[in-house]
Amino acid sequence: MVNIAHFIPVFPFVAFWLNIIFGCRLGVACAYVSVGASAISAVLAVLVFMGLQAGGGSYVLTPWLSVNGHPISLGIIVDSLTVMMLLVVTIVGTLIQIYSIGYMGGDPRFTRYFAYISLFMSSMLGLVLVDNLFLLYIFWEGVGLCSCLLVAFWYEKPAAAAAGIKAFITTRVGDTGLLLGILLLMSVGHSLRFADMSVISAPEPLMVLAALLIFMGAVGKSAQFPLHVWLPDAMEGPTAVSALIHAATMVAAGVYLVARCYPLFTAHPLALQTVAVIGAISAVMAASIACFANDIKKVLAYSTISQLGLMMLGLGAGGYTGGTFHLMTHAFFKALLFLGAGSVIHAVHTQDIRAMGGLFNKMKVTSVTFIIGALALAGVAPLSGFWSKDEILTAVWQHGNLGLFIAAVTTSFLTAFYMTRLILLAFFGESRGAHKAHESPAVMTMPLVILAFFALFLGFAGSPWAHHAFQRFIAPEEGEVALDLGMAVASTVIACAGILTAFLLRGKFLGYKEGTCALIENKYYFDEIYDALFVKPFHRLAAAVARFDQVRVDGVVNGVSRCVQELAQASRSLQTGLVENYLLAQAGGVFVLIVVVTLVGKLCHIF
Amino acid sequence: MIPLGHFVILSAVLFCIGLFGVLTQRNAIRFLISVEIILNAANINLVACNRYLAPANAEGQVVSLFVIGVAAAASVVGLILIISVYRQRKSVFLDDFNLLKW
Amino acid sequence: MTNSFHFVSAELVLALGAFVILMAAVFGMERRTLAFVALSALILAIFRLPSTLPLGQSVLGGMVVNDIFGYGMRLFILLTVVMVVLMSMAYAWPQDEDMGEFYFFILIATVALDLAACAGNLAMVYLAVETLSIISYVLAGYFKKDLYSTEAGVKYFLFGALATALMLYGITLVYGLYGTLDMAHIGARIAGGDVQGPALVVAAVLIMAGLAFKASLVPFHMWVADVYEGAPWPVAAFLSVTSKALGFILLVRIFFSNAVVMAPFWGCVAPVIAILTMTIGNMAAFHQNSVKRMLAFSSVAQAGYIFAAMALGQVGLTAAFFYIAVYAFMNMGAFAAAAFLSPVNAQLEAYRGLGRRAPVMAFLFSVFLLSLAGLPPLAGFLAKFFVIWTAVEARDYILAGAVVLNSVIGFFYYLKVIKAMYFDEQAAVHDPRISWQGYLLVGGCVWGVVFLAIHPQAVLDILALMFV
Amino acid sequence: MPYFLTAIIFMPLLGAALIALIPAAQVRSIRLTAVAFNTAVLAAVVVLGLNFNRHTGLMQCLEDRVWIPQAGIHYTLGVDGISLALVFLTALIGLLAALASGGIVKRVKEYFLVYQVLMTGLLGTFLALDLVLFYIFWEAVLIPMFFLIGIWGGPRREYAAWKFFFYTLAGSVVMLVGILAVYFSVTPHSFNMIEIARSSSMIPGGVQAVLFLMFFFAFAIKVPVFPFHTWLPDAHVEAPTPVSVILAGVLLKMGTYGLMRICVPFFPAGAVLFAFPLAILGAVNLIYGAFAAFAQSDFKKMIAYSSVSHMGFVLLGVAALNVTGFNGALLEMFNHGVITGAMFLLVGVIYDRAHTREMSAFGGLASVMPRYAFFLTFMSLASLGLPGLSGFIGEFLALAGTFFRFPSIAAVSAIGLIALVALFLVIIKKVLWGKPAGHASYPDMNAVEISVMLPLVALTLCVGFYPQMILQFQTYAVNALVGLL
Repeated sequence: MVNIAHFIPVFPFVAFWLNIIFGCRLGVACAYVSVGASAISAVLAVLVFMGLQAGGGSYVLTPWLSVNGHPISLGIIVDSLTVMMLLVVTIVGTLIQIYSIGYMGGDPRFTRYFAYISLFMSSMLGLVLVDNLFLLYIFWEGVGLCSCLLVAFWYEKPAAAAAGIKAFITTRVGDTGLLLGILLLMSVGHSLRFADMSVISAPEPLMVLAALLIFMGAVGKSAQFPLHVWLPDAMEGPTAVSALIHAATMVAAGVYLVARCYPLFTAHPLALQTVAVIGAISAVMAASIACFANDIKKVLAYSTISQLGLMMLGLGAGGYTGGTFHLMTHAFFKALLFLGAGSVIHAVHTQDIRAMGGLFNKMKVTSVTFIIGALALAGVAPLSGFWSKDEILTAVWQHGNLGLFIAAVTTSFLTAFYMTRLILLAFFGESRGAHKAHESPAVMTMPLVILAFFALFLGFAGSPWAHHAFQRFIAPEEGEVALDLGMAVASTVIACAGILTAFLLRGKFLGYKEGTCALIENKYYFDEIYDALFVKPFHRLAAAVARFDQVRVDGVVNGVSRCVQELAQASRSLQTGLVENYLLAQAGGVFVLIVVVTLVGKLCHIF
Repeated sequence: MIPLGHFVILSAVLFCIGLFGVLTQRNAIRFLISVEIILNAANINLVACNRYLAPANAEGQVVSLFVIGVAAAASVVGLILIISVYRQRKSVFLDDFNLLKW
Repeated sequence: MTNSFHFVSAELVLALGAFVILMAAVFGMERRTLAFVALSALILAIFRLPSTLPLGQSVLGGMVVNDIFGYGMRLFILLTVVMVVLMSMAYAWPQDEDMGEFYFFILIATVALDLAACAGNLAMVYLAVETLSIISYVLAGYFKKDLYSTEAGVKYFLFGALATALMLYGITLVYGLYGTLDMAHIGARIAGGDVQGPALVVAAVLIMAGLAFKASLVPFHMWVADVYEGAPWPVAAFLSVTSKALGFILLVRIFFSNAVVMAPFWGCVAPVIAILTMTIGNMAAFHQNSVKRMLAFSSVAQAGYIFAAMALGQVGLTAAFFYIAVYAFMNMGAFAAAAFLSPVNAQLEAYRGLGRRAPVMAFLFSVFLLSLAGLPPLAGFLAKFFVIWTAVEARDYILAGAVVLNSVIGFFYYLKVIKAMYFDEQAAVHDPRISWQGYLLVGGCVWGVVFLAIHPQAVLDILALMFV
Repeated sequence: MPYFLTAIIFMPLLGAALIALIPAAQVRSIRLTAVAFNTAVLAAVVVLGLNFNRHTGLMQCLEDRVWIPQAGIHYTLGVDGISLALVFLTALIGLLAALASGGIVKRVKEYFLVYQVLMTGLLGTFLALDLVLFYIFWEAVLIPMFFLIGIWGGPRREYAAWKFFFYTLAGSVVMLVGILAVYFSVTPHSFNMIEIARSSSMIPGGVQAVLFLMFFFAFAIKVPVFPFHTWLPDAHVEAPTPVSVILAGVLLKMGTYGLMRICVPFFPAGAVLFAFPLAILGAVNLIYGAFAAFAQSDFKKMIAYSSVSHMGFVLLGVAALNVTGFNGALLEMFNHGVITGAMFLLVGVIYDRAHTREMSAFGGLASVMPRYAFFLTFMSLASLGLPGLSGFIGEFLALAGTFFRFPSIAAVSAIGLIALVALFLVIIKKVLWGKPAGHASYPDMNAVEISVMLPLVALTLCVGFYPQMILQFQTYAVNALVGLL
């Protein structure tokens, strides 16, 4: 059943074109096309999962391109990592699309939305299926494009349009690194196939450079420090998009990429170390910002950055299973959180948590599922987040770098803190907004419930009770894994400490005076710094280049033409029309000729 | 006998006088006269050289007759043209022939 | 003597025709009939040309040589004069001009040209050139009531008189040096090492000045624009094609029979003159508002290209004369088309919008202009191409570069006319009316420009015979 | 098929002759004739492609007749993998631009006359195998272009036409001297491109370097390579839409084609010597073009400068002097023709409605003209090199080729990649996004406009997904070319 895997992305792709071409005529039905397509993909993914042999395999569909004599084939890799991603993407994707039917209902560009989503689904599925970096890059850009289009979905809003562009360009910076990494790998390693990653041998510095360049792509896509700035802005898109692309799937592609090229990183400790450090920085930084954010989606966005950082940290610390496990669980509960947030926004038409409050009674299903998701994120046992986060903490601890471990712990603590803060502000206390909140329709709550189910129980796949099924599935070669009980306790304690702190401080959240922690509130001034460092100079440089082009380069051209014209004018004015001048020229010409010829003749000894 | 060199020098002097006249005279008639002087310089050359260098045939002398004839024709045509210009402009000064320029 | 008679029979036909015309004009024959007489005389002369054969015999006591070069050049001259006559038939003359003399002069000038082209003696050179000059003065000032025409005539006379006088003096110096005017003898003496130092140089320069005047080479080109502008269009065409060609023909006759001694002289001066000629011609044409004046300077520039090939010595003669052949077609065509399109007013404004008003003639005019500019695939391009070819072959890259750069500049003013005809809104002037002779002439010229592009061997083969 | 290439080249000219016979008032039949003849050319080129032997790097359909024996000039035509795609591109763009000439209402007859002559010149340039013949076709393009810009162009048309003409002419005359110098440098003297390439080793290295530069100068202006590019924005902006399409789609390719057909195979030593400077120029083009485009306020000018940028990829590919680079350069040439041609068509579509090209005058068109939005977005994405669309493959291969030779330059070029993304996204943002204001009444693209776009969209997609579609034709030719180095 494995070799049907390449059909998985085809269905959403067909759905995309159907919706683009016939969108106008399909109307609301286009949603069913998209949902249907991804449901079929989900079924196929499950079939592939069930048919997966140990270790998986890869197969080649067709030779595609030849670069420098090395063929790049359209190859499919189907192993546990791919299958995990397939399942996550198709299941979460399908649920979110169902949710979107309700959430996007009545939007004038309803069909366009589903077209984009389908395109995204197919790109994302392609991304996880292909067996080499080059093809991955193609789909990598594809998902980036969809992200951009969907962030800017409500392009009438200037902020949305700007955010879409920011998302694409910022990730493109990382992607350019990835491209260069691919080129480097191709030129020194002669292979881009993931299967060959562990056997490529080349000079150490070059390989480290290649690994780092590839990681740069991951940094961009997974919104890691220092390329994280686009993700909070990307929240301008529809919330369902945020859930799908900017929480569950696309942003996780960076982590996927690192996991995919893991042999490359493990072979070069420096590269792995970088991954860990970047992850740690991102995790702590984003978590601290999330503590001060007031926009419900921004909180979740920073949380996403933070969690992705945690995954990176896990991978960088050698915790392959932890990183991938967290990737999977995070996809579900973060999608849940975003959809919950969407449901809330749908009801109250604001995103500011200070303007919410007391929603628990009005929106029971949303609130309960949201809280489940939040607890999972906070890492409270025995929800799914607990298991995966615990795995990461264990790995970091075993890695031995105390700084990284402190970062991981801090992140856990802060995560629990800001999620509690969010829940307290949004769902409890007095209703502070003049809005009539109501529960969302079933088409929106149903996916919430399903996702909550996953958030609750998915973690058990990696628990001792399931004999660490996930770990054995994803990395069978790592042998026996055991739960570090001490770490589990510690992790729970940290989470609880975070929650408790939030409870203690709950009175101060509303009365908090802005500016107390200006550095963090302003997101460490990243936007301002980048604006001053890159955006403005870019504009200024462009203007300067254009002016240079106009004045200097073109000026030279026009100058030459003017010179010729002046010269022409001058030679024209030789023709005075005066007989004497002409006669003089004639006689003078004779004289000069005689002199010149005589002189030359003398010099050359001809006469 | 007068050496050939003297004739040639005379001719050269005449040539220079003629050329000087051509370049300095502003009057069309004087210009015409100057050109005639150059032609006469040439004629002196022809005749003298014929006599000294190739007395066997009369090539130079014959040519000089042709030159005189043709020069006369040229002068006639020149005078006609000058007159027709004079009729229109009442001037034979070369500086006034200045409609066509640039 | 029979040989001589056969040799000049073509010229005799022309002279006969000339006197018939003179008589007929006295009896008030119509302008058109006179033209036909002239035309038939010319055509008859062309058909009489083969009577010159076989070549190589000495004729007229050595005054002329009966060689292939002369034979070809006579044919060339007759053909171009036919074009001039055709052009004058189609040209809208002012009604009050007496035409009898015109065709008479043209035919007599043709006789002089023919003889000059075959000249074997410097006396012949002088006589023929002077005859041609005298007639040219008259032709240039043909519109006796026209201020410009008379000024052109008198100016041409003034400069021409000086030029021929200088040349004559140079000829007499040569006579003084070698005691003969027979070019073959002189050539043999020089080739034998009898080089008379600076005196020969002075003589050579003086002779060259006279011929360069005809060929309008810098610095003897000053008259060109003024004379062409004032002269009637057909006369300007005659001066720019036939008369100019004679300058080059005689340069070959005089300077290439004894090329050995002239090598250094030629090598150091001729390229400079060539470059100056094309550059100054192009530059001066650049800003002209009068199409006629522009074409005049253009013909100076073209002379520069021709002379560039000659400057390379014997190897360049084929290119030079191929250029002259092509030039005859394209320049004659350009003058004719320009004259037909706007007979009176030669200012650029008068040509505006003619692309729509007289599409065929304007198109053909454009073809001639583009050919003059050297646009592939027209013959004008091939002509330039051969010049550059020769220059590159001789490794004279400076000359080659000068030719190509100048051809770029040249494009500007040719295109300016085309631009006026096609881009600009039309000026409020009458529609040009062009007779069948006009179309015949222009059609013939276009045929030449195209035919020589496709099948240049036709001329190249003949030239190969001339310059072995 | 004897004289098949001749037939292809002169078919447009035949069309011109026919058009000349139709009275100027019958605009409709003139248009139909032009379209019919261009369709015939395209059909003939497709037949040529179908009969093309993909498994040889040699010239095919050779025609050789002596033209001027005294000068060794022949009438030689032939097609190989390097030229085939460009001939196809020329025929295709030629047809589409003829279809898109509906906006030309002034002097239609003359327009199509000149247009057809232009097509002959373009086709001939890509098919000629004799240097003189090549030069003739090369030059024959100039005058029609001069007319097309100068008569049917925008407000500054005359300036643009003059500039275009003289700039390119100045380059090509230098090439003319170069052509002759090459002729005399090889023994036996020959203008035949195949023979010159074969005997290129005869030319001493220093001479090769000089000749390389001479030819490069001509091609650099045409491409255009910084700093010889300033004619391009003017010409593109002033030219009417279909002519811009031809300019960007085909004309620029003459320069890059020349690089690959003449500069590299004739002067391999020169090419190796100048590969590094060439690569630098490529990178400069890429980055400079993108930056300059970014600061423009005129939509068309932006696209024009982006062409400069894209040509940087081609230069990089050529400078790489390896199979990958050449493949990339050729593919990029083809893709750029398709994509930028489409972009100019799209600019034309909006110009027809708004009668302005100022970016600030647009905004929110996505809501008003959804189909237009789709095409513009699609083509912009293709332009910025989105993987999956054709632009990417060419850019990638060119960049990869460069990377193998000059990794540092390829790395620097990456700045250009980012700038291009920024450029086209900003175009999308400024034109399509935002609130519609004042132009809510623009009709969406009509059937003709869409039918012109569809083949280009299809090609962009197909080549993007299956690059072998184009690459398979050129593999052997490119290998042969690299074999000469």
